[in-house]
Amino acid sequence: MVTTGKKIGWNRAEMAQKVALDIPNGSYVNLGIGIPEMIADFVPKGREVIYQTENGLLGMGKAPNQGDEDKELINAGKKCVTAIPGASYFHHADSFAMIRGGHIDICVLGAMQVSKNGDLANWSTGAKDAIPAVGGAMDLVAGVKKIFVITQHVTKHGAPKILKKCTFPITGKQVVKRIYTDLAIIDVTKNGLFVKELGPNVTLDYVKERTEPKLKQY
Amino acid sequence: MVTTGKKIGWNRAEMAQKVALDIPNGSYVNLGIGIPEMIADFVPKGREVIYQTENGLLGMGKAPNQGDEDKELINAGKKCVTAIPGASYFHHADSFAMIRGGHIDICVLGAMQVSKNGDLANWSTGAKDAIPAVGGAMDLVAGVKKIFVITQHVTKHGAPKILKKCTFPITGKQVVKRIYTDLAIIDVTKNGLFVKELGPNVTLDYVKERTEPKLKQY
Amino acid sequence: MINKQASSLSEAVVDIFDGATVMVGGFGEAGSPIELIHALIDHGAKNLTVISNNTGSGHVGLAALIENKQVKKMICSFPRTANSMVFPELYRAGNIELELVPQGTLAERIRAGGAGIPAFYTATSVSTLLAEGKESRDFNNQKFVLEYGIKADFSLVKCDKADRYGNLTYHATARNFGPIMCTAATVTIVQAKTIVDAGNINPEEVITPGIFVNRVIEVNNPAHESSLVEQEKKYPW
Amino acid sequence: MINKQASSLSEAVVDIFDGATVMVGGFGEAGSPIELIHALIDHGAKNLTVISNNTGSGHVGLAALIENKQVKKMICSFPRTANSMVFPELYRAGNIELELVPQGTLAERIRAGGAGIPAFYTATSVSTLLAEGKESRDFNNQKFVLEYGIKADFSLVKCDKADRYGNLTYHATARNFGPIMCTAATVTIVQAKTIVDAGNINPEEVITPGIFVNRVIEVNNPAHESSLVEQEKKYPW
Repeated sequence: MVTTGKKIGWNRAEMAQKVALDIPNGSYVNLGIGIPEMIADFVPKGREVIYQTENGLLGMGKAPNQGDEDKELINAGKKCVTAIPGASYFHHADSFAMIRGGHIDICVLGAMQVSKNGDLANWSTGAKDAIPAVGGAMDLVAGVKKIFVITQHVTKHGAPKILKKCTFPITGKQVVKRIYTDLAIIDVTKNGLFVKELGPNVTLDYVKERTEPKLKQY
Repeated sequence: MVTTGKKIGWNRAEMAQKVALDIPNGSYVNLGIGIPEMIADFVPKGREVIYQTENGLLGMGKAPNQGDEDKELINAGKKCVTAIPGASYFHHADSFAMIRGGHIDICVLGAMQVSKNGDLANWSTGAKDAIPAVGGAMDLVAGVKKIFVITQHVTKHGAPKILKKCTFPITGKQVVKRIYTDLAIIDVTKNGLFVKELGPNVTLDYVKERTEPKLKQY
Repeated sequence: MINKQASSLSEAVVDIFDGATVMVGGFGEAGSPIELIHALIDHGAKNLTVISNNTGSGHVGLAALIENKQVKKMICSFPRTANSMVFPELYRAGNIELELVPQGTLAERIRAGGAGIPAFYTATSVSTLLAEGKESRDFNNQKFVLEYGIKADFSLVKCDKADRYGNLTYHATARNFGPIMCTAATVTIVQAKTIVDAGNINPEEVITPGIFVNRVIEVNNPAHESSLVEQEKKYPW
Repeated sequence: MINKQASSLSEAVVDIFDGATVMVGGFGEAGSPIELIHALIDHGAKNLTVISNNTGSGHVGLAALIENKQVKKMICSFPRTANSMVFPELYRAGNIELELVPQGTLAERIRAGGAGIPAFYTATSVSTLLAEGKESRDFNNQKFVLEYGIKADFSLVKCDKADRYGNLTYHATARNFGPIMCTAATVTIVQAKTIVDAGNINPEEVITPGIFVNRVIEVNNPAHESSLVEQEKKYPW
């Protein structure tokens, strides 16, 4: 189905931009590590979005200029960041009270697997020799109002990441509201998965072939 | 037994002074409303004691000079106070975390009744038409390391306030460690009430006659 | 641009509905958002459940809201205060409900409500009248009672400085219930002594991060409840 | 006069005993009390249970404490980090225990420990592997798990400014676990970048009130963990 020379789907920056367009003005947003971090670069003009990083900062700004790094002003991925005018610092119990208490509007996370009912697996492959590490992922999916996932549609090996049931240990049950992949934007609803938008030169069948559960159209 | 002209027991200031002598250097102390407030005036030279007031101040200082009152810098009794250099303000949940978490060394409270096993009644007479009001009393007795009571030995009507069992609703069970009255200082122990010190011109029998449970001597 | 400034006190409270649960900051007069309460009296919402440490004094502020028959139930720790006549009278007449909660338990229940904690255990009130009917449980051979988080539809709070994001600082012991009440309401409405430009509050010194605040209104010269009581003022005036 | 200043780093940690539970502040290198950890390595207490968000990096600080075989068990949320080799190796070899706790649950358990709350309910981890074996309960038709407060014998914390009372301020996101760990230990030991005179920290800006702190030691020029790792330093050096 791939026409040579024709770009199929969105690249990472375009995926991030798609998410950015869906974040309303005035939202409080927590961005996961990786592709989610790129979203901040694509906030449309006229909108103001406030970023929380769970290690204790509301009003996270862009990366610092080289030489201006402060090793004690970092984000959850432990990269140096800045604080906007109007930011605030707080300790971890207060930060997770903000998260657990449902005060963050949107959290955008990467995923290893998402199930048709919105279960998310993004913390462990369940491999015997892996060092388990969870960080704030379970707190975020349990507490934030809306969880968006941004991920490549399939694994490096071409296997679907959107599954009938996650095979990896889950981070949270029925938590994902929308999935942004390189191929499509998919809503997770009570009535199943609905394709909201297809990427450039992507057909519905093309996405269906790469998705384990059934996909519906609005 | 009263010899005319001879002062029997301690006055309020002397009672407060007795308590002050028993508060070690460096203690964190919460003082109840009324006689307990006088204790701060009698801290012996060379000792430093830090006062917490549960409405959100650690490092409470003396009453302000007239004209310097700040109506939003008050103690738990809603009187204007000052803050010492080295004080800190905090919100109510943090303040009661300090109390509930066992961080305050000593709390000195007034009492309506104390029982032989250290039950304290100081929040309600249980009267049908009374407006119940508890404030922080139950939090303090449950959380502070040592509870001292300072009270007149008998009621205005001459009835004992130290009883076998409290007849008023209790504030906390087995919480009082020591009772300072105008007549005696009494320790509450697992083995009963022990008289630690008698007031001036007070005999043991005189105190016993005004105390319902048995009093022992060390 | 985010700008949480309301245009007037009346606009700030306009959507408080009949039957709403409203947290009101303050410990005595310190931190009591008296101008917002008066706006709520003008607004007129009725059958309110009010969560506040006290019940006000004289005939202004919270006492006036109660006197105006807008409150069906009070949740508080200390409904008596000097110059508090309104609540006791209504209570004795059976015209207002009271849920009495120890002060620290009240504070922690509010924090829990804001922090997504449905319930927690505390030793406070164990073996007392106030623990009657409450579930209890032993941990390490000590008895604790189960207490539930509380949330509200609205919180009315007074602060010192605010910015357009809703970041707040407080003054001295007026901080009391403000920061936790801001976290526990669907809509948090704040009166600030001063509104400053974003960035004028040091991020290290923000007490309430803006995320917890929906509306701020500047009230430069807030009334002192005790002064109004001394002058025998009565609201509405 | 109250004066919590210790005379040296070694004196500050002198009573940490074999088998103690020790909370160690920091999220990655931000807020990690590296000089206090090195003093604990010199001191040599063994069989420690360490509560810290991560497990350190390279061969300095917390990683060095682990490498020096002083830690029998880690309680943390994220034991993997860039440049973290020491813990994974010992863990795979079965030579160190791990209790994995979601980050927000870890923070709340520490706060609860310090606040006299033996247990609370949270939705975090419900229906996951980490909730296996945990008690759960429904509130308003939603499932929550029961989590327990944690306390420690000692906390090691890094702050920005301190005074003789132990009042503390922090710097930026180095605040992280410091304020809650200070509340949850029997003995809280703090390294401060600067010790100032009492009264030089505005009471409105104190983050940790002195009541939670037992010892402070000034470390003017604390090492940056990442710089030491880049230089391939190894403690003891």
